[in-house]
Amino acid sequence: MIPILSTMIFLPIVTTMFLFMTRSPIVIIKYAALLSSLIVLLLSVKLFNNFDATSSLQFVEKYQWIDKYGITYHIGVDGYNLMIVMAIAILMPLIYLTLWKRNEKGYWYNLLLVQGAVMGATVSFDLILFYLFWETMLLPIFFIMGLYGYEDKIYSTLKFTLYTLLGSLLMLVSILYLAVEHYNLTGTWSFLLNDLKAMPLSTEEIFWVFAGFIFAFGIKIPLFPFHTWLPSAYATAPSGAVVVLSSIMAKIGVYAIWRFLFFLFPQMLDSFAPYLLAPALIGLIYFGIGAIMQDNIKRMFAYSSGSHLSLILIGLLLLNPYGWNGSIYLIGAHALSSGGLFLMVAMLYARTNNKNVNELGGIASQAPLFSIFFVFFSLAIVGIPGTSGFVAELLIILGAFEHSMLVGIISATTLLIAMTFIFWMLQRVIFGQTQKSTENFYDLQKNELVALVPIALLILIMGIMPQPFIEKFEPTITDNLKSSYILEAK
Amino acid sequence: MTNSSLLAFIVLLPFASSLFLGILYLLFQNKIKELTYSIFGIGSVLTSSILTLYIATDFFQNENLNHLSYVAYEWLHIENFIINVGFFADKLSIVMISFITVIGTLIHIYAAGYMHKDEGFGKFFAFFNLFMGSMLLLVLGDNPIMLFIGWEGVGLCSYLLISYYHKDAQNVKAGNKAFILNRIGDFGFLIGMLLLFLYAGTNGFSYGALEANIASVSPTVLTSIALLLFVGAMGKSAQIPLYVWLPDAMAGPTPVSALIHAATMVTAGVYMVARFAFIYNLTPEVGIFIAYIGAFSALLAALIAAHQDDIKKILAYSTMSQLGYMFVAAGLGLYSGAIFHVFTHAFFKALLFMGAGVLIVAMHHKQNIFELRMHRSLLPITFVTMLIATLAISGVPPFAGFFSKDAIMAQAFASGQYGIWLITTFTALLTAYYMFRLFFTVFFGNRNIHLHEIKQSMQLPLIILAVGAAFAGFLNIPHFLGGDIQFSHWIAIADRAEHLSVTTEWILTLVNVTLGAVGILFAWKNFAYNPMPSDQSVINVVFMRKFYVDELYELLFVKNIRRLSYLFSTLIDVKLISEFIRAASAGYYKLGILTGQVQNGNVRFYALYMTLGVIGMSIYLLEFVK
Amino acid sequence: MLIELIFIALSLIALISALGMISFHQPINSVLSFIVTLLSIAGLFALLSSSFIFIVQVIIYAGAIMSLILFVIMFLNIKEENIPNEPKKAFWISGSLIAISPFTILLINALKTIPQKEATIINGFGSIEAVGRELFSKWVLPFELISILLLIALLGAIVLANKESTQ
Amino acid sequence: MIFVTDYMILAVLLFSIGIVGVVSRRNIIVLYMSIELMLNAINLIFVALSRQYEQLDTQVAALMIIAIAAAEAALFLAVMVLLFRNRRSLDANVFNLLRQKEATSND
Repeated sequence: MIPILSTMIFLPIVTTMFLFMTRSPIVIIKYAALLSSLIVLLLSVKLFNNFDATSSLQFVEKYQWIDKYGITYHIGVDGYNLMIVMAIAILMPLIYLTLWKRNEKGYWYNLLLVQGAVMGATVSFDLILFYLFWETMLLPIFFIMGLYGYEDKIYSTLKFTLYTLLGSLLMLVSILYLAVEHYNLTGTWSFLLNDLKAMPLSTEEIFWVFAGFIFAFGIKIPLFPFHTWLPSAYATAPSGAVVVLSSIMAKIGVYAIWRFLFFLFPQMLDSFAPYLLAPALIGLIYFGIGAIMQDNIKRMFAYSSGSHLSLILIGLLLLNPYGWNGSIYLIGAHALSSGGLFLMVAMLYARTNNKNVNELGGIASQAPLFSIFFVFFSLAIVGIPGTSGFVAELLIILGAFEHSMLVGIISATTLLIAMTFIFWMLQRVIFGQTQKSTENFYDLQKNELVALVPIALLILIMGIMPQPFIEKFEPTITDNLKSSYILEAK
Repeated sequence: MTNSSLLAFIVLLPFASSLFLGILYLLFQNKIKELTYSIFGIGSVLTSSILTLYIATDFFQNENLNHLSYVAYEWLHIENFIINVGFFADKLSIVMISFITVIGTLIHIYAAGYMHKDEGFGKFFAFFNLFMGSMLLLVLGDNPIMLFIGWEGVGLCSYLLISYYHKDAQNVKAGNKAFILNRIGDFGFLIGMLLLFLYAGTNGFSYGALEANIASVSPTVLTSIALLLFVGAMGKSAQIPLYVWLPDAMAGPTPVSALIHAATMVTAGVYMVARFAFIYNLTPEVGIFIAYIGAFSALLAALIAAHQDDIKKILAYSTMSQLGYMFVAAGLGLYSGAIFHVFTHAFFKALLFMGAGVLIVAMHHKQNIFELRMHRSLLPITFVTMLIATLAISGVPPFAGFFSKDAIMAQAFASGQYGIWLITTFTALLTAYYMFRLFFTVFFGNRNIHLHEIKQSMQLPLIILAVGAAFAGFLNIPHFLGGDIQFSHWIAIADRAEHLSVTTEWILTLVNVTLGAVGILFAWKNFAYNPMPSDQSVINVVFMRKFYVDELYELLFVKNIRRLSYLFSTLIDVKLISEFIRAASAGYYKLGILTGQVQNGNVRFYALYMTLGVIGMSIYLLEFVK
Repeated sequence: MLIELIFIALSLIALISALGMISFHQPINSVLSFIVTLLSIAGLFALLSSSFIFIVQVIIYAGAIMSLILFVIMFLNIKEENIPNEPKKAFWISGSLIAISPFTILLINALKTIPQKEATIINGFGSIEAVGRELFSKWVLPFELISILLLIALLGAIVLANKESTQ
Repeated sequence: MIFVTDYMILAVLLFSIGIVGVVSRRNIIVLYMSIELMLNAINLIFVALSRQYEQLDTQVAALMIIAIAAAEAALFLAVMVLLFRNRRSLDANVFNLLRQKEATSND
């Protein structure tokens, strides 16, 4: 037996190292990146098949790493992170495929590194290990944005980096505080999630530790009002980085709230949830409305992404099975649809060199294939029935109504909000008369088609037959929720 | 009972063919003959309709057969929320899908002629089939979620088809408008549906389980559920205040209008109310509300229609007006009457739109009725069939519309809602007037013009539909005319039908017929010879501009949302939050400059700092360390 | 008794001339005053019965180094406008003296803890021979290193001077 | 009676005067001489210690310091000549090339 998870984490990293040492030419780098990510994909499919829905933590690898301080290499998969692992494994090869024309070696190296890091952050069960991967995934994005970004890149990159660094430093403080408290209590050092959970801390202590974590995660998601890095970063970053940021990293932010905050302080999430729910609800509407008047298509989707991530967060904070399962499903669904859409925006930009919605148009008559896919992904974002987004949004809204009427109604506005700007955007970008920038618009190439078709198919399959996917994580999540403090208290 | 899985095929065939056509079109576009596309496009719907009729005969022959159901697979299963992809057919659904598939097939055949030589022929049929599939799913789904999926799917297809001529931004705008207003309705519908699940769905979410559980729901909740569900119907069936998309939807090709207005989409709202009759029967006050909305929609639409010049827009408003009638019936509890009107309306409205399509093609894509004016002998088939349809919609006996409409107005009178009765009766007069205005204007001219060639496939469906428009009414002959309202009995919905004495019924009917005749005479006088468009007096302009509702919505909602968006994204994000952070970073920078002054490059000062440190340490040691 | 008198006299001279060195406006006066300080410190070395250090102090410090500085000052031909104008010199010096006093007091307090020992003159202690033996037996390596340091400093001085001439 | 510690106290006083000179004067020649004064004060302490414990090691250290002072003097004079040629001034405040430069941007 090969250690599947470790291979999935370190294969891209080792590949990068090897390529870097041997100073390989760019063609080899491209093929090696694709090959390694395909191997990861293959492993992930194997993992998905062997995943046992009834037992919780699986594919565990646990080794002592730094004995003296109890730092452990502990990774595993359960119902919470399965979706993200799959999303990473599926999206990365497709990103490589669509970026086939980029010839900067650094771009490819950094993408490979970020793949390893996000995978590591997703499956870590040791706080220090998690922190390590969490920080590591920031760096390649920093380089990609700073080196290969578009206008005003230094400003946006710095803003993004400083924001996220600030958050993660506070998280480090919280992690260390917990570990020290644990040491004072038991006399042994440990950073394992299981050891640190349910520590007898005072409410005030928990509040500050909690705040440290939520800062880190809230900035990554981003939670209103920590979001101002988002539009500029998305507008600046090259497409590969944007897909990683929106489809994967932001999801890890939400997932981390689940994994760490819920596991560490189950007793507090219940009382803190309303305070987080309020900004999430505000964010849902705020980002959605903010997107309407954006002329820059990437900024528009940045806001749209923020709105959807707020919805995912709402699902988590509802603390009922519908909300939780919907939220997990939306993580996967939105990763696919926003991934597809951002890839297509990148293609759009590569063809027209124009991001201004008002200066595009008439693509439908020039490139039918492109338009069909673009419209399809836009509709998937809106959550049209038949796409995966619909299932997830339905569940979250149902959970919201079970939570309370007000939250339900606000969450349900997601049906309206996304639509208003998506359709106006489609009208201006895809339809209408051909403009100067779209005169020479050519249709999808083979590599792009190969990348987009699987995403589209998966979105459809997940929308038409959601149960086989939900079955994988639903039992553990619902059980966890029921066995936890929260439901007992109610 | 063996054929319940056929239900799944009825729904799946159009979907499958849509997918197939879509892929075919993307791969080959116009390199394939139109015939291939038509064979698959029409074939799938035709097969569906044959299957439907086959199942329908089952229902006819077997008195005890109340419903069929077939579960394909489990769609979602979380806690109590168990949703199957299941299909359910009772007599209501059978009536719906019968005319949907049959008229749908006719419209498909017609469309094959209408869309001849269009560059997106294959795409059009893919969308068309998708539309049919969604509508069938809406009707045949065995739980509200499936209904909702079809519901949204229909909205989506209407978007795709209305903005079919996407090169003109106006058409795309119309599609957007249709979809957005539909989605506002869906918003209400979804909320209502989820509340229904939360309050009544503990034993499952199929219609049967809901009906069994509904009595346990408190009346206030039930009222809000009923209202919210109706909000969905307002959007889909174009009632006040969400109707403004319907006239704009004429931007699509004419077969699309026929499909939206006659067989599918707009009737979904009526179907939904009838389907949830068990809720609306418990909330009669919501029913009254629905009836009033319907009555006012009917009146408003008729008033506007009487002042329009565009043939398709007149027909669009007439649809809205007829839908108003249906909602009057549904709101007052006469669900079978509403469905029967849906049924008859499907025939004559499809016929009217197809006839209009023939005229438009023949006259080289003109739509103004005064420009379309010609001599009736030029298009004899169209003339005769449209005459039948116009008579039917005006409620002239013995055509189909007479029976269905008369029953609705009688019900309004019988339930004591005289206001509604007055409005609907007046609207009946207007209907006869504006429909014959159109008819006389178009067909009573003297011009002999060269016409564009009309394909046979466009003529044939007209004749079939004309038969339906003429005779469909006899399925439901009321008691006072010696009938036995077979249709209403057979469909077996829990009606709250009120009964009137035979004399009263006769009087009401005579009033209606007389008023209809008055309307026709008016139209004859003004438009048969030397017709003139409405003059530009203030009242007429208000009618022509549809009471400025579009402009009002633009002012109230669109502009304000855009302002809000600007406020959020530009003012708050950039000016407030970003500036705040920028100020924080600038402050940090200034602090750095300030402390940097210490490093003034002068060695003496460095020595001074060191000395000060030494002195400080010395003082500390002298004073505090003994 | 004589030693006491000599010690008091020398230390007073050293302190006063040191103060003078830091107070004079003209550098030349400072240098001359500093030579006096150096010489009185040399006297103190002698009193501490370290004859070799005494000789080295007189010859190298007071003799070689200070005369070099005098020579350079003459050589530079410093005029009044080249000398920094220090209007608040007295204030600064007196202020610093007061400010530094805690440090001084601290050190003096520390020194008082060292066991008292009378400073009589020991014959032969610190003679050239004794220091020489010490230097070339125990301290050979540091001695050689110091010589290399001197060489480097010499080279550095030449390089600096050379730079100036090429400009 | 004169004790060895009295020499040391004197040395401390001289050292303090050296510090005062460094801190309060701007004339680089005086600065240099103040530093030399501090070196001499240390030398005095070394020699006194040598007397106190009757060991020669510290005397050797004092010798080394004198050697270093000589090296320093050589370099100092070279530097001073250079500086004076360039700036025509003995003011220590003129030589502040290490100071913080003016700010250029705000981001």
